[in-house]
Amino acid sequence: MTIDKRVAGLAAAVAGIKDGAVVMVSGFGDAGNPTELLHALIEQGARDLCVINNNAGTGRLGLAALLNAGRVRKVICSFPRSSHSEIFQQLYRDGKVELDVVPQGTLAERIRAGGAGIGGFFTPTSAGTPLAEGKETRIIDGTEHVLEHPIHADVALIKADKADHLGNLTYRLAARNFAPAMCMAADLTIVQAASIVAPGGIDAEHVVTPGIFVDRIVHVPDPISEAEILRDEEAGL
Amino acid sequence: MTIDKRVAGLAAAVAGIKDGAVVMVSGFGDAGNPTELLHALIEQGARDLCVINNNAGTGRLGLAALLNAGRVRKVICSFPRSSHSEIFQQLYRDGKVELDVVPQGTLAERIRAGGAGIGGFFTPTSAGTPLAEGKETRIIDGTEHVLEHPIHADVALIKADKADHLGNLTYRLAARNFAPAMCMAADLTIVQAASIVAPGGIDAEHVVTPGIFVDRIVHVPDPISEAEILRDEEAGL
Amino acid sequence: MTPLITPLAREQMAWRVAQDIPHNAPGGTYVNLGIGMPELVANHLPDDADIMFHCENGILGMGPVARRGEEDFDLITAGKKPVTVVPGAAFFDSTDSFAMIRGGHIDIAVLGAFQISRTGDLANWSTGDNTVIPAVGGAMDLAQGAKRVFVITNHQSRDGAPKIVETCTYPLTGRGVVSTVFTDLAVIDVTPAGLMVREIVDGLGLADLQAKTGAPLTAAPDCRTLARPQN
Amino acid sequence: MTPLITPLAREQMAWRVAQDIPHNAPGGTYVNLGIGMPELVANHLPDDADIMFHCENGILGMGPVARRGEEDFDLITAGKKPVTVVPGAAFFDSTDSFAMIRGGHIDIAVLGAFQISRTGDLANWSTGDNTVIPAVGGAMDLAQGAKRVFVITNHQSRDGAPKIVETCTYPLTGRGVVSTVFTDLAVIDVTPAGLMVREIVDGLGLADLQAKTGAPLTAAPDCRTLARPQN
Repeated sequence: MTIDKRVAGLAAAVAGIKDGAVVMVSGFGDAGNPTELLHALIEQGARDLCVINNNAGTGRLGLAALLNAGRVRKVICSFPRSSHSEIFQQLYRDGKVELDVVPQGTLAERIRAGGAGIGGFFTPTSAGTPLAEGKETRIIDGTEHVLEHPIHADVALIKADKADHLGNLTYRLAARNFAPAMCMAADLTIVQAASIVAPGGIDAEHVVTPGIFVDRIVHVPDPISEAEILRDEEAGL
Repeated sequence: MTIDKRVAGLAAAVAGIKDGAVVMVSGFGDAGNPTELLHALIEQGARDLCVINNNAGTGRLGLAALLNAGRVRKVICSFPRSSHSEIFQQLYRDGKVELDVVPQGTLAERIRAGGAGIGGFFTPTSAGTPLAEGKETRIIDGTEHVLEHPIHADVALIKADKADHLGNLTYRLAARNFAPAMCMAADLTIVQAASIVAPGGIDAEHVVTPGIFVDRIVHVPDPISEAEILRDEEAGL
Repeated sequence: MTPLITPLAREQMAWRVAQDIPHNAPGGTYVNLGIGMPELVANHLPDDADIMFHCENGILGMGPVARRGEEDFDLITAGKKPVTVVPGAAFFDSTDSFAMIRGGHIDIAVLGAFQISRTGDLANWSTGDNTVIPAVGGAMDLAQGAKRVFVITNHQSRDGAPKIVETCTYPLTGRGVVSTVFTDLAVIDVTPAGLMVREIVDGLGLADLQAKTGAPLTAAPDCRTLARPQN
Repeated sequence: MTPLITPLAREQMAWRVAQDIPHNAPGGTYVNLGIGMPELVANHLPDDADIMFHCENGILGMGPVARRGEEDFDLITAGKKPVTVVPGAAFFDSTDSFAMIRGGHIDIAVLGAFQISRTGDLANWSTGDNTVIPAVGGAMDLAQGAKRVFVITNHQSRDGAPKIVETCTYPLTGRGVVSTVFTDLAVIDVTPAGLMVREIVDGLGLADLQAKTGAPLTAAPDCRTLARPQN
């Protein structure tokens, strides 16, 4: 067994991502954002991207920087209006980016469906609301449900805590959020991990994302935290 | 915080299970069967049960014993014909138990749907086969899919490895199988755990089943393994 | 106007909501606090309450807010605030988190509101103003999925319009989802028989309350004075 | 009959299947071996092959069968045999396991068969005999979900009936799912142009093979002698 999904660096990690790609990006607020991979994607140059994330970029780094570089055609997310989301907001008001708002649980479940081979599912979430308009509905056990479709991506950019050479992953604390589902739902899953260990270095019972869902791993030992930077700036540090 | 879901013993664990109940039972082959809880259920006396398990009882203990005691009206499972499943086979041939065969992945997903509030889902599995007969189908992206419905239970009987007082659970090796989904899908989730620890005794990142899905925990420190018994019998030990 | 009445302040409203969250139910109470005013509710629950807080970004067992300088930005609430966790906490991914919500495993969700209708419809995610970027987050999942939805809100909007209305004019978050509305003036249950006033602020009559409300109210048989904290 | 030919034995068939499983693909090859004859395939793959075996009961990284006396019955295959795991294995629950299968993440599933049709329909779970208790396990999920489905089977049933047929008469496991059929006499690819014979056992002509087959065969342009192990 010599499977080894490590790549040499960030440029190699994002090589081959095409213009027009659908790109899932892990993270929620500042927890779990693959900031270094996003910066490498800016360097790499792909444009006209459709990005799927819970938010729509905060601050100036990571997804906000990708947006600011004019590389994003469309954002699919649940909450684009977090604090420090000025870059997205300006682009949206200027008509320079499309937006598709999806309830957070439906977004997660649609991504999982994309990864798990589910062709669609009925959920009560959003029934009777504007977000259900134009969608097929059905009464199930007396409750109106909305038919939702799977989301699949060309690429997933993921931040993990620990990875082994086979792509088995763990995540820190609440930085897990959308990553496990996104790893499943992309043709090419690219992971930045704070530490990389040999096979067996993660207890088989503690693996959160099995390596079968991962294609490339790059070592980013000290990932940037924009929230830490903002806090320190506010504190005058 | 003084939440404590421990109960005094096996009788208390299975108290209140009603005749006619739908009962999910964790396990696959001999891995993950809540044998002691099943024996307690025999003592408890509930009958006319609908049991959901991957199999339909092997050997003489656990689910096979419940079947042999005449308590089971119906079995929903994927593979009732494993080796040592003579008790079920005889009852089935005698017309004393109903059988609903569901593909294993569809069974797991239907249970998850029941726990996750999904009203139904489309899967390509079983399309074009006798198991799709009478079911709604739909072509999605050129592939025929079958609409499958959630399964919900009154009770889940679960074998875990470690539990804390709040009901957070871990499982040993491949004994995990159907347990996490079943914990979600029952009104009353009853767990036998080989060890019980105080809150904090399981790393929050290693929890497999969060305690929100668990109602009662009973300590069964040395759970019986019928496969071990059979092996030792065959070896003349 | 009724000059003698003293509406509850924000923290008093949060305290009032906290009184309706079971503190020592067998097996505990699983609670999700929405972003904004609902977050204040945690300040008014005893430390030893048998309550587990759920954050939809993947935490069960949220503890107090992290101290300045001790933040870990991998451990944040749905409102992106750094927090801590209690012993016995669990982390999980977004699909499992919303399985908890959608699957009816959260006992109580406390949410803010723009409008609540007579039948418990909730509007809290959009005013329909096209100049504001739409953003829904987990609000629709929580509204639909929690066993009980508590709404904490001022009784009237800043311009004096009633927030409790016959039919919501703002875009809905969920239909028929609200269990109880906790305002600065009253506690009102949404029941099959309509809106039942369970508590009303001292000095305010039902007719006065009705005048500030856009849907018909009925006094519950045991309607009493709106409780507020002693201190 | 062709007295001179020597059909492959079971282990030789398993060896032949193993030759078509990539041993050192970048990123490895993820393989699920069905219960019965497919399990033999593992015996014929080099120890250092970049192959991860998936067991649908929740293992990725299945290793060799456990030694007698060292079994752990919490660590079994889908066929309920005690096994071991390799370094870098992972355990997961049934929903995740079938997400791997249904979601197209398993590169190759090796399955047995009662019948295979010209268009790659597979029947391997029921003979339709009402005296036999129906049991499907994970067969339908694997047949439908794996990127490629390899079938390992004798070319004919014990009573001499062809297993490769125009239309399956047994209940289907999946429609149009089989990629390649490995028999004791031939290797046959299911293609849009029909059944293409890629290898045929030494001494057997295509006409002879066709006579044992219930659907039309075509020789692939590079059709050659069926490979078998040297020893």
